[in-house]
Amino acid sequence: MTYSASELMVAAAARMLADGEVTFVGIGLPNLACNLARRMHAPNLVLIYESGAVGASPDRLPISIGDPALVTDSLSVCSMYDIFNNYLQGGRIDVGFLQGAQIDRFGNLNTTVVGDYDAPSVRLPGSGGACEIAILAKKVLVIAPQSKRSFPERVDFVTSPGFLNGPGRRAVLGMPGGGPAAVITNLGCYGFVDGEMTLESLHPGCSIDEVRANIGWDVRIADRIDDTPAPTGEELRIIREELDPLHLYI
Amino acid sequence: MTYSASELMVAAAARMLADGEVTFVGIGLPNLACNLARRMHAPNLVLIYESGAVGASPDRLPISIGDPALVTDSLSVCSMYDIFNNYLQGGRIDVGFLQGAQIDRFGNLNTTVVGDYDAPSVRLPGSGGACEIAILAKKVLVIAPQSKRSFPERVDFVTSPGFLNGPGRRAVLGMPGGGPAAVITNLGCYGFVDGEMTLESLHPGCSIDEVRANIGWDVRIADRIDDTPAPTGEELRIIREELDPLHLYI
Amino acid sequence: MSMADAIGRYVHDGDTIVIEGFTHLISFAAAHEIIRQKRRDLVACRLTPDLVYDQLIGAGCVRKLVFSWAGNPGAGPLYALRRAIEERVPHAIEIEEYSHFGMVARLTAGASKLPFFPLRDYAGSDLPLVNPRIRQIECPFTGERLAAVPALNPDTAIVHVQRADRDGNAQIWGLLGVQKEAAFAARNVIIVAEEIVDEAVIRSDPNRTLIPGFIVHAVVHEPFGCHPSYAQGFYDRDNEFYVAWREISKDRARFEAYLDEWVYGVADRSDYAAKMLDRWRDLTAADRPCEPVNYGY
Amino acid sequence: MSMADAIGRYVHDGDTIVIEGFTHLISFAAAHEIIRQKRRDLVACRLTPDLVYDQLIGAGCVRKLVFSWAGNPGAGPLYALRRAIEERVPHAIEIEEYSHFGMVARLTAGASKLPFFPLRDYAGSDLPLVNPRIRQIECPFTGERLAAVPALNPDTAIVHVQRADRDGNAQIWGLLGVQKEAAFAARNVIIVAEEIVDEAVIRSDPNRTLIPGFIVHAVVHEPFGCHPSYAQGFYDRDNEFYVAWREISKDRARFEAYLDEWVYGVADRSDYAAKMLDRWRDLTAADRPCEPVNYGY
Repeated sequence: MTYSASELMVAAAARMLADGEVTFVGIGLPNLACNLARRMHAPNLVLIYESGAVGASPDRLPISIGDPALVTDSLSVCSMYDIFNNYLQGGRIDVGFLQGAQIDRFGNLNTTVVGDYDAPSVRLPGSGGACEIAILAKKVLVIAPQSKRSFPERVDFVTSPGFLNGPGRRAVLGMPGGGPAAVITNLGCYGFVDGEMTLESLHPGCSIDEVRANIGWDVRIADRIDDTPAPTGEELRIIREELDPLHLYI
Repeated sequence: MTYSASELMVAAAARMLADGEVTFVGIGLPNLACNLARRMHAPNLVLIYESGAVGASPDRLPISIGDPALVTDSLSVCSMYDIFNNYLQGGRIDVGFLQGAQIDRFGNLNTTVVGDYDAPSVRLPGSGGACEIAILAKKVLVIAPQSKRSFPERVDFVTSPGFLNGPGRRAVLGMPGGGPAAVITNLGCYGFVDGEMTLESLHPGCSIDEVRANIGWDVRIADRIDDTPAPTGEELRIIREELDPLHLYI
Repeated sequence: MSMADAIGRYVHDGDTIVIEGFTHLISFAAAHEIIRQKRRDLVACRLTPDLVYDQLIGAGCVRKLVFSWAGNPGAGPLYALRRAIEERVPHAIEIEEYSHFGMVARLTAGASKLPFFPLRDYAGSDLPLVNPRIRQIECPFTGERLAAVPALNPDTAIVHVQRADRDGNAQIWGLLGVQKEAAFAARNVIIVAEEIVDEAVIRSDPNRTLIPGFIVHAVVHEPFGCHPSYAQGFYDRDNEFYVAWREISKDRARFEAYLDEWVYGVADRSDYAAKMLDRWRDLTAADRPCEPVNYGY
Repeated sequence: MSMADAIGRYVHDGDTIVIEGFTHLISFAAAHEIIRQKRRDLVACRLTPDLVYDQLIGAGCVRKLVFSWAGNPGAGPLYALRRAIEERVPHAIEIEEYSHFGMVARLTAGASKLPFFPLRDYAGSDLPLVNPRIRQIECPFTGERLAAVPALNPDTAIVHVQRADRDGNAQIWGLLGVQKEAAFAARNVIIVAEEIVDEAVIRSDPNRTLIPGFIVHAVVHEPFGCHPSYAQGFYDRDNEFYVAWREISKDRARFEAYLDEWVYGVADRSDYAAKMLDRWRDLTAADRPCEPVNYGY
């Protein structure tokens, strides 16, 4: 069965979620991954959106994080004060999903500017809730298509800190969250060893050469590289028929 | 027409409230005074209870500050976070009513202990919201029956600061509210001059000697002493028939 | 879960507990079970100790009281508490005292895992002189000095609500007090519900949900569980009992007799409620439904 | 009060304004009136500038933008904003940038008249390097260093709500964003209501009231006043327009043409709504009433 890179990334991310975990969901692929996990192995996954919807149960694909479909039939809707103070800073979020225009060797993310802050070549949207999710969520999962440009050795601007300049730095700064746990790209899945992004699995048909050609530093590679399992027929059916029938993201 | 000291105190306090003022109401005589003012000259008085009821419109006399009658038909019910942070500290309260087991020359109030804090002769309830009302409300009105014991020169414990040890001290400490504006006793009404309690009117039938006999210091007396107007027939009718038909407080 | 199991599992000797509810929704059912299970050395925190902690203190469960207003609302002092403070009966207790704003701030900090909360309070008051945990902090922008109080993070918070589903997604209306903050601040949360409803009822009005089920450890169904406190829309406050408590608590023997009859003498809350059936009927709330809102899109 | 009068009275050149609403309940009606009245040099604050501030910026109303996420949700960048930052068209604007938590904290402080708010944030991020108003504070109990942001107290906050009475007692359901904080933080408050209801409707469900009328300065009745944003229970978000905005805002001429037709070319919101009547009908919400609750006692 053929599938797109996006579909594989969604399936791979979904499998990283354990049942009962409380996840801070973003729009797009993270939303698909969370909802896929709920329908597969994690029916008790709790979905929280920074807009204030807790235990959302959307009956259409949400286009924005503030979609009314996330409110209707959710378990709770609260203020953004509550979301950021009591849920996120309160240590109630197990998993935060982040994306980024740039991610570097230590899992730092940039969604602020390409180039110089005061005279940017591209002005990006900024942090939103990403900075605090990176600092406070127990772990962070990143989904991002891979290229030399978007995976530089050092990001132009640290919007959302990963492991900063290496192991131990988060602890020195007293950051409550555990930092990035995995990066899922169109080529493979990475974990973090000593705070450094480390290739752990290759997607079917992808090679280490391809990985090296699309990353901005001499990337660390685990001793044992697994094959990322391909999405199953059931996973693809759910993604295509139930979650994103208009194929907006896949 | 005869009336009790409590009825006079209620009527006198009610007249001190201007239409449209936002008042932090206590149970008992303050509650009667606010509701009397609403029915007389101040229909737009906003009644707020520290329990969270805003714009309450009770259809029975509330026995406690958390009476369900304060909720039914109120304009808004909010959390105590909101009451203390956004309403009181937010500078939205024009008038706060306080009572006290002791009040002193500078309008400091004690509702904590009689005697030594660690070995009190009488343990009183404590601050509740009184400390912050005294600090933050734009002005404070005090209703208290007068005696040498309850009006000492210096309170045993400052639960709720008035003018502390004299004029200017509130400003030095950066206290946002204006402090006590009036004290209404069973004998007369006091204002504050240079931060010091000053007799301004005597209730009908009361004398300056009686005032002096029931206060713990050489009390300051205004150049001109008015007679506190007696409650009118209409005021008494409202208090007795509408507000406190069971005569719990009057 | 039964109240006996919930208290057995989540309230231990020496624990710091919060049973919240400002006049409204006070879980007397939980307090009575704590007394029945003879818990000792509790650090009992609450803005208004009220009859509920007067009973815990008089029954000898409490080592330390953390509070901001200790009276019987509208009916005088709490005599069991005064006996403990003034006469060390049944034993001495420690007290740690704030104002309401301070207690609200402590739970607000606790809920959001801030170590402290800043507030414009206590200037000129003697409270900081007797409580060294009321401190000061300087604003890094204006240089102003503000008060600061430390976070309160109880081992267990007990919150009575009008309705909850089986997972503990809990809805409250009427006075909200500091229940949300208490629940988020606690390590364990016991939800006691007047009514257990279908999840669909909760989902029909998500803005009404104060506490999400995933932070809840035990859900107890306990109708009439607040009496003599009240539950808006279910039953009124038993003001007569509050007044009667004055005489009961004043006299140590009458206090003991009360516990014997209404706490030790009943197996659980449903037993209590059955014994109190006529009173429950008298207190039953009138019907004042809200105007519904539309959550469609 | 008409929107023209409300903006005329409470939004002046140079003012600091907040039009809040997180995706939900964004008052485009107010923004369009500000553009029509040609306000200049505004300090425009909002978590998500969204199309609403992209329009204000492109129309030349804004001197400075204070924000935390500047994009077209689900549909790319805000091009008028990017033109201002990258090409100084129509003129340069200053920016002051936080994260969402930082903006929430700033308004929370503003609402309660604290000069700052503490939060566990920004450690390791470059944001404090480019924004000197993100500072640090030390906990007086634990010695931990936390971030601190200054209060935000706008001259005027504009909040769209689903229903309000004539005095401005305002009720919101669905996403609540930071509207309560924005209103309490502001010197002047404009409430824009989808529906003006009898005071009795408000009083039937007091827990739903987010903003009390006594802090409100103007009440404007403006049905369909959020379009292309949405009002839960009234009409859906116009996602197609959000996508279309990408191409409109990308091209300065098309941007101007849009303003000419939909802002300058209409007298007010009712004119706009009449012109958009079919779309309004298509977006009308389905019926999903909540389970009512009982406020009786």
